[in-house]
Amino acid sequence: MTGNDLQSYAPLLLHLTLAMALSGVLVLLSSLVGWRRPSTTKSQPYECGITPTGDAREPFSVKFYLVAMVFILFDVEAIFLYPWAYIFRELRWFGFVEMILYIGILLVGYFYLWKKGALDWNRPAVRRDRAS
Amino acid sequence: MVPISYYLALSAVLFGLGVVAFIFKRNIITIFMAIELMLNAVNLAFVAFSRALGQLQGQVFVFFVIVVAAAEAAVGLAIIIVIARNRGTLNVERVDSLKH
Amino acid sequence: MSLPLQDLCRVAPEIVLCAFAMLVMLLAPIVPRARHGILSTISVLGAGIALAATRFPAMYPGAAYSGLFRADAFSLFVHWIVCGAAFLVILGSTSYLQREDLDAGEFCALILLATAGMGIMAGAQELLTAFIGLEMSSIASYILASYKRDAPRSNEAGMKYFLLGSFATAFFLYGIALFFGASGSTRLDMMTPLANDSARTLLKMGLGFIFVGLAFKVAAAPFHLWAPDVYEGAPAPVTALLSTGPKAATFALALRILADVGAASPLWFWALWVAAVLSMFAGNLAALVQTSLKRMLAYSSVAHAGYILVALATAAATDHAEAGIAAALFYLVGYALVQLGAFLIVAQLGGPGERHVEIEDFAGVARRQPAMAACLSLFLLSLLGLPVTVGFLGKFYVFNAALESNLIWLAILLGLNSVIAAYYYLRVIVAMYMLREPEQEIAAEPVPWTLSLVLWIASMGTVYIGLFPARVIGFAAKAALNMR
Amino acid sequence: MMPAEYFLAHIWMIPLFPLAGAALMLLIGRRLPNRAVSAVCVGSVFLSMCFAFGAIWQLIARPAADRLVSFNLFDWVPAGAMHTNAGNLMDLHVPWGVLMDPLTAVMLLVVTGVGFLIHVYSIGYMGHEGGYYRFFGYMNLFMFSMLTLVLANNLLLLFVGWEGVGLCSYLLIGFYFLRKSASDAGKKAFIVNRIGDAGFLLGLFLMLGTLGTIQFTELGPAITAGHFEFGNGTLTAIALLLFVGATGKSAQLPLYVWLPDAMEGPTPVSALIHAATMVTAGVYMIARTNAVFSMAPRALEVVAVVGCVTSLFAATMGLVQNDIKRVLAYSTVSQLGYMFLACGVGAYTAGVFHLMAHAFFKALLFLGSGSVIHSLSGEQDMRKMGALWTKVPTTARTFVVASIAIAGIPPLAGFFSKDAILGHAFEHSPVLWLLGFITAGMTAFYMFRLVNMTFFGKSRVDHEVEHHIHESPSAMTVPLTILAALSVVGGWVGWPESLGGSDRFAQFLAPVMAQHGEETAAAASSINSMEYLLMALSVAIAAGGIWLAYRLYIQRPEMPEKIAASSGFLYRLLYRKYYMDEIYDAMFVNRTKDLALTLGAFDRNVIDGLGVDGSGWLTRFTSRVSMWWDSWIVDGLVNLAARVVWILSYPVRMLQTGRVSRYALFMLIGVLIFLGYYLRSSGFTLQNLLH
Repeated sequence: MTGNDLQSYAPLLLHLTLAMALSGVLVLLSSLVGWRRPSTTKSQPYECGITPTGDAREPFSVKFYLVAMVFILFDVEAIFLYPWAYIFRELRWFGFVEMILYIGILLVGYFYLWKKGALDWNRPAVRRDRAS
Repeated sequence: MVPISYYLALSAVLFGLGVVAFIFKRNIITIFMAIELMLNAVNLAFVAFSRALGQLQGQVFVFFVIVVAAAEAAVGLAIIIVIARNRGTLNVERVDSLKH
Repeated sequence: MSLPLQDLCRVAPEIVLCAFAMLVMLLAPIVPRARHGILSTISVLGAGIALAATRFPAMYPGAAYSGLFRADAFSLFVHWIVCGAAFLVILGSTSYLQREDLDAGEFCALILLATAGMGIMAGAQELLTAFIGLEMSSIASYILASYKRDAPRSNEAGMKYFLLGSFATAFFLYGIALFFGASGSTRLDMMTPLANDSARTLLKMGLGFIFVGLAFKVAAAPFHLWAPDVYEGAPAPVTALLSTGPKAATFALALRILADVGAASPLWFWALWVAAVLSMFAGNLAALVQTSLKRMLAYSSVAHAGYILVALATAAATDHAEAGIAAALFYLVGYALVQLGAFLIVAQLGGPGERHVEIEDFAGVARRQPAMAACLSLFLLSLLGLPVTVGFLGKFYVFNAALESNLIWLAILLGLNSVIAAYYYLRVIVAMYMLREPEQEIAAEPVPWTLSLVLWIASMGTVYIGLFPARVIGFAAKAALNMR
Repeated sequence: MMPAEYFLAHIWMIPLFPLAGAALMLLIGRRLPNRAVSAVCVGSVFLSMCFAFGAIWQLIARPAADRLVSFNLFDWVPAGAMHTNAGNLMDLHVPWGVLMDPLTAVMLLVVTGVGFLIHVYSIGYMGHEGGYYRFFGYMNLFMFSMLTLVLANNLLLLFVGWEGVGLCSYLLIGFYFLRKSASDAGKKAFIVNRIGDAGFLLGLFLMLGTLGTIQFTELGPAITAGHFEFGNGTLTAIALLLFVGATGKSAQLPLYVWLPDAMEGPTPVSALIHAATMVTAGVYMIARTNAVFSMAPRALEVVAVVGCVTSLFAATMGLVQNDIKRVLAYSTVSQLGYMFLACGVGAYTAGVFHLMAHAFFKALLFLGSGSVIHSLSGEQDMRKMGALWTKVPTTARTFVVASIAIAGIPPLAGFFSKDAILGHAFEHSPVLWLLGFITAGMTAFYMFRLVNMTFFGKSRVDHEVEHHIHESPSAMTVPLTILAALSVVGGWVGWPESLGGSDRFAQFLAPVMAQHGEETAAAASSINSMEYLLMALSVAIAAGGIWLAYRLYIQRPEMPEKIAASSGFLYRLLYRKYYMDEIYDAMFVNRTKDLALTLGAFDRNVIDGLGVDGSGWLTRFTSRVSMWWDSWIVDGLVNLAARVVWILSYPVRMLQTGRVSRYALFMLIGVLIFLGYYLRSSGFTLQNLLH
């Protein structure tokens, strides 16, 4: 790693420092300016509305796994956008058409999921195809 | 600069760990993660080689491997869920009705 | 940069297959379940069009996409096998899907995608492309194997296939990595002379791991353990596909590596020898004592993988490997026809839920369903290697190739195994023709015309190629010759 | 107006008629009435018989020099597409072609002629059986395969027919499939044959690799062109491997075990397949490839010895059987042994001659026994027969004719063929001749034992069976009569010079056995007293066997039981009995009969003593041997095979624990083994991996 490598990261560093400073200042101000009177009602998770019941750590419904899988798939497919974007200019229209095709194929999958109701929270996660 | 052989040794060790975990773990999910470990060991090897050979091919391969691994993960998890639903267990030792 | 039309032509079958798969997936949620027969029809159409589309690669042979893919007589031949297998399986499984109340859309789409993957394997000239093809077919097969969601056996088959398959895939991939590291490329046809001794070692290990992955895929001993369980648990039409298409594609890939990578032949020869012998004996001996016809056929498919491995061994042994390659290709054709037919018959006669796949359940089939019994007997006799069936000529060519490259012992062991095999195939025929019907009468369901069409094609092919093999073996030889 | 040599040009059609019949039967047979079924199937065989006879006639019409018709129908396993610029990819080019020469003519005569008669007979015999159409369909399929085998002009096509007849015999043996024993017998036959076939195939490929051809007509030239020295090792190996195939198909030691069980099939099947045609395929194949065999003296010796021992061995077993069909089965094995003996001593002509004669009289014997069984409504045990001579006259007379023929009494067929074989055997080695000679005696004995127990003596038939014994319908008796006539005159074509004939048969076959022409000529020309002596001896021992059977089973019907009962003190028992006879005589018979009495006493004591005691001892001995053999060797082998299979398959199945982890573990072991092999093959160390 040589020095001018690091220089190319300088803006990033600046941005980082600014963000941290800003957030720190805001927290500090609120704690200094505002005053507080704690009470049981306030210290509840939901201050207004129903009183909480049961434990928060319940087993998730299968729907979550399903959505997680779908997310993984569509997320990972995005990988191929990076090299494509890198050489987009050399490829010109050819590259563009190819990528359109690629996205189109992904959209087919998306449409399939949608129609199958995998994204629908009200119906059971996977429409059971069998009479049973 | 770190010699390539170290990367290779590391990937070999990871791969071996994956194999061992595959054989000795009982929970299907764990076994599945062992497979992922093996695949990532391979990715490491790819990247190391592409670095050593000074070409980008290896890293593109990694992309493909990752995507395929994701697809496998989706299918695998689906199958595992079905198994869990029908058998109520995730222990491979108990899923052995087909034998001999 | 313009659209390379010739390259598109060279992968035309795959494009057709994928396009139809997507079309079916688009239609599947829209078309009401009652009319899902349409989807099967479309898929059959797609497989047929893909079969016809092999005309394009035939017109523009050569390397496509900067050498990743290769369209030549060899890949053409294997394309015919896999597309034909897909065609027959989809056509033959329509009635099964209705009977078992399974979703036809996904099923057909998955078969088409798996077939596309097999086609890619058959034409791949670069290891990662081969890997993509392998995974396309494998992942689709995992789903298909566990397609009966509510049948625990089907789930189990899917799970085993998935876990062990991914395990083997990892080895395969590791082999590719080492190969890449050794030769600086994954192109099979561009083996740079190796730099040093360590590179040579890397190549050896890489090829070793690749062999493991392929051996697993073709269910060759000692990597065959998954096959009986998966074949038994999976729905029978799926088994019909699994035991034909992927095997053909994987053998094609192995032959391609043998032909292109000079270092592979000396390395793989003994591995192939040992794997062939182990597979033949493991398959036949285990099949002898099976009581379920489905499982017996599964073991026998392991044995047949062993016979084909004999051909591969001869291809690896001699400097002019054409005889072995041609023999392997010819054997694959006959084997695919027969195995498909047999498993589809099992799917039909097994009855709802495939409850009657034990051999004694087949007692008296000759009286219940004479046509089915005749077809199954024909297929079994072909597997057994009786003359004027294609199976005989397949064994004949393998035998001949083995003896021509002086693998006397392999030939003798092959003969010995064909004697052993006679016994268990005969048991089924005896059961069908010579035993009384079981007490609880199994209702003889009418045979749907689609299935009877498939069986008709398969049996006619079995006899016709057995009588007039000239064209098939001619193509096989041509394929073998222009691999170099 | 037919073109010249129409039939010779159309011999390829001969197998097609039965094929069509079989296809018709197996497709729509179950809907046809029996009358139509028999019309189609027998008609098809009749057609092919007409074509065959026409072809034979036109072949004989040709001059002896070019009695050879061979043409290819189509390229079956082509080599055309397999040519590389580096020459032939696989030097393998097998056409689907037919060959017609004197040897084929003889076989065609036998197969179509006898086959047709047996089909006619089956109409009557199978009349009341279920599955009539199935039976005739299988029979026609068999005729197709057998004719393919006979007409093939190369070894691979012959193998097609070879496997086809094996399959049909399996189907027909198991015809009464509701009998477990039947289907077991069928399976046994098929698997034993497979063992032989493996040898056959290996021999075929070895021949292909060595001579570069498997066309029968090219074998001789290829051998002469190859400049193989006499007794070349490879040729010997080829011959031996082919002979292994022959032992399987023709039921020779040690693969004969399936034939006796094959009698579970219907009797016409036994007559057609297991006597006349299929089992002789091995002999035909050896005669076909005689060019190879006669270059391999070692192999020929093996053939001769195996054939000779088999014939003796089977004959001894035939002595003690009580099932009428099993006697005939063992006799068939024994006669096949004769044929192999003939081939082994280089007298292929004699072998084929005996093949033809045997086809006639053995088919007749089986059909006759079938007729007897039919008339006794299914009884096969000879101890429950007897005194049928008057009740089934035609059957009985024809049967006796056949028995005389097989016993080798001139001038019936058996005499000439057997005599030719024994003569050549004697020239080759007296030991072989002696064994064959003894066998001839035994043959005569057990055949007439069978005749006497069945047709003469007093009736031992069960009473409910007794009163509806009936002669079989004419559909069965007419073929019997024709076959009887053939058994009488069939041998005359081979009337040897030494008896003033001119051995037309040998001359007819000489072109096929070209390289033995001078041999047979020498054998034929050497007319000396020795030959007459041999003939006289064989006739004498045949007569002796007949006489002994007569003595034992007619004059003293109680004798065999006594022999069987007596455990070694036979002579004293006999003696005491005679002692009582003599007291009786002395007390009641006047002195004028003393002379006659003493003569009778002499006759009984000495002759019966020697003959009866000897034969009794032989009977008990052979029965022990055969029982021991069957119970230990045959069954033992079967059980052993099953046990071995179970044990061998055990580890394979035990790997199959159904647990993924185990599978992965075994896969890993496999990986390590393969990798270990690779890395060992290249001196692998960690260093050269790390740098």
